[in-house]
Amino acid sequence: MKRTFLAALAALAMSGAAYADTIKIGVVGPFSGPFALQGKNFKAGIDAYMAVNGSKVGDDDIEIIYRDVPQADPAQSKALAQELVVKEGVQYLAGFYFTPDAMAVTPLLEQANVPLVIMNAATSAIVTKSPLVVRTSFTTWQTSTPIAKVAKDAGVSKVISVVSDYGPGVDAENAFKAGFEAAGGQVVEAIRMPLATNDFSPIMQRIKDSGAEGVFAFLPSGPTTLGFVKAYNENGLKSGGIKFFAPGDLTQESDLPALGEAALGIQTTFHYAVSHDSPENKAFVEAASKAIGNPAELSFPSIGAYDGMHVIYKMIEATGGEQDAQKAVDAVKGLAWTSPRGPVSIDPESRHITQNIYLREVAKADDGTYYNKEVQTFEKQGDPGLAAVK
Amino acid sequence: MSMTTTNDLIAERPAKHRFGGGDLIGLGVILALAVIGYFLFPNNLALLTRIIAIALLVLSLDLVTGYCGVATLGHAALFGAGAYAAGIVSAHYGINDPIAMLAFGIVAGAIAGLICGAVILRAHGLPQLVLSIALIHLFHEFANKASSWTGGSDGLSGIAPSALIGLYEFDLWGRTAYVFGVVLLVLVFFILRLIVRSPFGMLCRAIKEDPIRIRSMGASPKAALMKMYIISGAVAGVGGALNAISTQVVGLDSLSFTMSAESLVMLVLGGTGSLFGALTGTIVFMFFEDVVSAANPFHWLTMVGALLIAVVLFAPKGLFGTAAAFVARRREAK
Amino acid sequence: MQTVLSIAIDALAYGMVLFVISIGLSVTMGLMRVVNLAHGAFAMIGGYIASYAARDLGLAYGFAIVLAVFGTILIAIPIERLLYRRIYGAPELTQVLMTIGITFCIIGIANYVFGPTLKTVPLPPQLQGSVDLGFRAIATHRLFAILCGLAVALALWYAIEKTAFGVKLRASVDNAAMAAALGVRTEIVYAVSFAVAVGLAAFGGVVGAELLPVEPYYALRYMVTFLVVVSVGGAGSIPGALLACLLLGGIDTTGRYLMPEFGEFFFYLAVIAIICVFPRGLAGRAKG
Amino acid sequence: MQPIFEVRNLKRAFGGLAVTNDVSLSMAPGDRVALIGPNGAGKTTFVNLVTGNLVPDSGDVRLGGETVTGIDAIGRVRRGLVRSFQVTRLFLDMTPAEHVALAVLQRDGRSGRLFGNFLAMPDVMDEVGQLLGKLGLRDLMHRKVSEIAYGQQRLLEIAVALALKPKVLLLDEPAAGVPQSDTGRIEQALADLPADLAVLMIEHDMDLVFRFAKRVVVLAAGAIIFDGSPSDVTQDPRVREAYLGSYANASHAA
Repeated sequence: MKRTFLAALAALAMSGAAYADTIKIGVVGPFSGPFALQGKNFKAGIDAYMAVNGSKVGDDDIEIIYRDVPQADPAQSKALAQELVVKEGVQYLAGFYFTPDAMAVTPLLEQANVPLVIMNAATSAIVTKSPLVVRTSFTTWQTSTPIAKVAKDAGVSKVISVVSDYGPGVDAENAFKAGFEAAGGQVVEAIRMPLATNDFSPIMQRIKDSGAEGVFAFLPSGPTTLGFVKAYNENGLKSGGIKFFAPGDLTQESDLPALGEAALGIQTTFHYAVSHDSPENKAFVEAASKAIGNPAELSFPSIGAYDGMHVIYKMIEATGGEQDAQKAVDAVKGLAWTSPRGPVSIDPESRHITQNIYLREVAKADDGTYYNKEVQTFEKQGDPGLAAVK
Repeated sequence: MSMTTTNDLIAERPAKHRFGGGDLIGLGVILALAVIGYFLFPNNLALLTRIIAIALLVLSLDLVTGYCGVATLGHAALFGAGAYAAGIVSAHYGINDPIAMLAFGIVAGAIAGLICGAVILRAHGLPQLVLSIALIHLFHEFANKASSWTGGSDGLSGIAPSALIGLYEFDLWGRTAYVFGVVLLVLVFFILRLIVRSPFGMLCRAIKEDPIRIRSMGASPKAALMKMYIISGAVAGVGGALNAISTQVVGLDSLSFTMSAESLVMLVLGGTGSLFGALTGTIVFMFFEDVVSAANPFHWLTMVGALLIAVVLFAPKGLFGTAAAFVARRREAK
Repeated sequence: MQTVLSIAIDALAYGMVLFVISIGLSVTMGLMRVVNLAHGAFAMIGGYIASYAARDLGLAYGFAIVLAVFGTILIAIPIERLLYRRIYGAPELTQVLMTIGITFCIIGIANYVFGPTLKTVPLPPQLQGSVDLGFRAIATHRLFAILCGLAVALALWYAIEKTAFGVKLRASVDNAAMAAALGVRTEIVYAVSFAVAVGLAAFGGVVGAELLPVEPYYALRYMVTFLVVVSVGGAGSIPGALLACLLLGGIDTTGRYLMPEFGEFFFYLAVIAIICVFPRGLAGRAKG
Repeated sequence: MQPIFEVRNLKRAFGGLAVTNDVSLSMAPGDRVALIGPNGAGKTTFVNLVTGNLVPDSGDVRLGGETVTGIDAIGRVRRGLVRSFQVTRLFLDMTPAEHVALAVLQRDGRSGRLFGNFLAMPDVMDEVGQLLGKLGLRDLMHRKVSEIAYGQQRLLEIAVALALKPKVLLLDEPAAGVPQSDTGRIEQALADLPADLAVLMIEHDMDLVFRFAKRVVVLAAGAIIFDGSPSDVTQDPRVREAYLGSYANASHAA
């Protein structure tokens, strides 16, 4: 009895693949709550891809099913992923803004025969949890390592590191430290501050007292970056010549209107700037702006989602719409294409995206808006984090 | 003389006190719901399991808030302690037997209950609420700091529960986890029904109404509340362990203010001071949230807000509390 | 010595911003006995209105503040009449449920109307930049926030202790039935107090926007902080709230300077310690 | 006979004002003592000092030969010093049966039991039934307290106190606020109190005092100014001066 029941369920799930001509993709992300903006960007990236490339692969229609996990909540994430796989019969899982949410899903993949395409979650180790995980976003290690070289090249040899005290912050601190020390610099002090810090003045005082020539900072994009950058200006660090280095989370495009003048000149390294100058990106920004409604809300998760969709489309092409997770993942190993962010490829070993990391500087455009201006390119960067974790 | 008196008294007992009657109905309802859930949502067992885990947390909260009148916005500390304990023994010490993990969860929950009780019971009313908020933040921050043990904000992964009693693997469909959860919920519910009717349960209800009067009867309210806090911790620990076993990842959210506040909302929604109220509140809230957030993942929060407002306006004693009062009135009117 | 002074200045500035935003909550919770978890939502509405007025309409900062305060009160009036009136005197947990529900609704609506991005209130040139205090620089708008805090504290203290309305308010709080019997129209007193509390929230939301930027989740993000500050001070006490804000601001700032990695521990352990010593808050009244 | 309850030189001052000033009192099992005194005489403070809710500045409280001055209120109850409240403090959502059962279980050290319902404990129910029967509350035993009359609530207060099997019982105005029609039942209940119980009744109603007490203690300005038989109390010039003259008339008028 039990066995037949299971078989029936399995058949039900499979049937979606074999006979119907609609292929479902389940996308889990923060669509409401404090990170709603990032979820909105997921949707914008996906919509943009489908607007440009059509909502069909071969004969199969593509349908996206969204599920909301407002804040990191692995139990909810797993429950929703399970529901998507078992009830909705999705062939692909995608999205995932937070690392624990993605981690919770990895044990399901093999049994469910479903690949997981991560469109944001940035902790290196996720790809090691299952061979069916592919990531099209970035890791904190990947975006934070090049800035160390930038700092050293700018003639700064003593840096204080200031990060939010949680997983990605610690990753950023380690990545920067490794890179900076390898380049011959010295991290004089490493401060970890609580995520829920509203007033950064005391931190700025610490930075001043440390005697460092530059500060490396990591905070999650959103409201706190505003306070941090403003405090950096108002407490006289900027005018005092202490240079500011950070990965691009700090100056995501959707925060720039609020940061405004205070952010001018801040140098960050990141995998994507909305201002990236290429025909692919022009097309993407146009489509994504239309999808999101307000172009000022466009930010980096959209590109992870856009390229994630590209990978999934390739997977569907390779499998001809059949549900075969391993075949699908194998098909995109080594896949290279020109993304709106520049040339990228999926590393066959780690299944993580190899991409250019750009050094950008916040600049003011002629129309008075602020943007990340790309000034230098670090080509074909892999994820140094995996090696460091091992 | 004395014998007849006793018999008379037992015969006179009001219906609601008749031993076992209410319990059997309650257990029957839970089991019926569990079976209906299984067949109605065979594809959604993970959600149902999650509801069960949260229901255990809300039941645990009801013990201290509903039965003892303690105001707390930090109850997830007990739940999270259970979840992390069960997760850590599996991920770091290779203790993968679900029953053993559960036992660790219960003990950790009870210890967390002891700690929280010792702090929270030092004040009343609003300051008490703030003590609980401070505690949950301390727990959360501690788990974040101890990332070599807890995985910090990346979550504790690598939890691999072995087959339940050596026979039933935890599978993709979540059937084992679901059945395990239902069994735990039924057991806990049954035990709690006994406890709330026991002399100790009666003592706690009395403390909720007037702790000073209880002192003049020679009982220590503080000692009783501490005891209830430990029991509550054990119950929350069951929920946390179930969560860790079924999800196989424990995140900081299980120790968060958000989860504490949500569990309080669910409890008040269903009706405090009644185990059925706690269950009703959890089921209604989580199903409602699941349905509206699937229907519109972007703007469902407004709908949940409207639900809460509507409940306060039209069912001020909570869904179950108001329904029970309505039935009681009807019965009296007859 | 310089460091100590510098921390003290930061603590004062941070504490005063907290005070301006939280004091309205102290009024609703202490004087009206409503656990108003929607306080942050009203502060947020104020912030949105000011941001819209100053950024999109290009109005002057001062005018934007006035617009924010009265606009928020205008929005709050129907909410008070339809919803809050039902929960005056209700059990605390019922109040929590209702006001969380209101907060969820407001967050959802704000997200829909204004989108999820950060909104700022552009400062007038006079408040931009920094002032040199000799040993360090401090942002001008922070000095402005300190002054606003002092002004609000004085005005409220005067209104409650020295005016006829204050007498009626205190009478209504102590014994509503008796006050009504003496001819005080308590529902008007309550409505006015509510409007004042909401107006203060909006004012705080605007003045504090540099530190706590406006976005839809604002309503819940800082709620805990407000609640903690008000309770530590003793709900309903203006001097208590002021003292609590300065004390907690000081602890928070010092903790974050000395050992930022344990900043949260520092703050919340201090909260627990204070409440254990003063179970009714710093200026708690015996009744409550 | 060995005194069961003794107060020796009890003193307590609030801000320099001696509210209880060198009070000594001794009671033997079976004593029926009424404590009277004008408003502000310090009766409440005295009760709080005796029950352990206030700590004396000096002096001793002894119970059955044991000094309990350093023992808290709960410990004193457990040693047999029980009080009732002037304004009923009952649990409005609970039934009289539950009240008495709780007291019985607490007395036996069984109130912490997690399993079993008192309704299914014959020994407890026996005692509950007898006690409530004696006080005429049998028929109401499963009603909520909030639904029964005030006079019956006062009787329940006495039942709860008795269920604790006290050695010394402090009754704080047991008939206060009860309509005239119901006072008879309360007086009957007082007359039926166990013979070996030492009872200290704080009371304003002089009729009740004269009917109930074998001995009257008068407290004025924190000190005992009279301790003797009821027949003598009205004759005592100090009492007359301090208290009785005006008060007795008022009392009779009411």
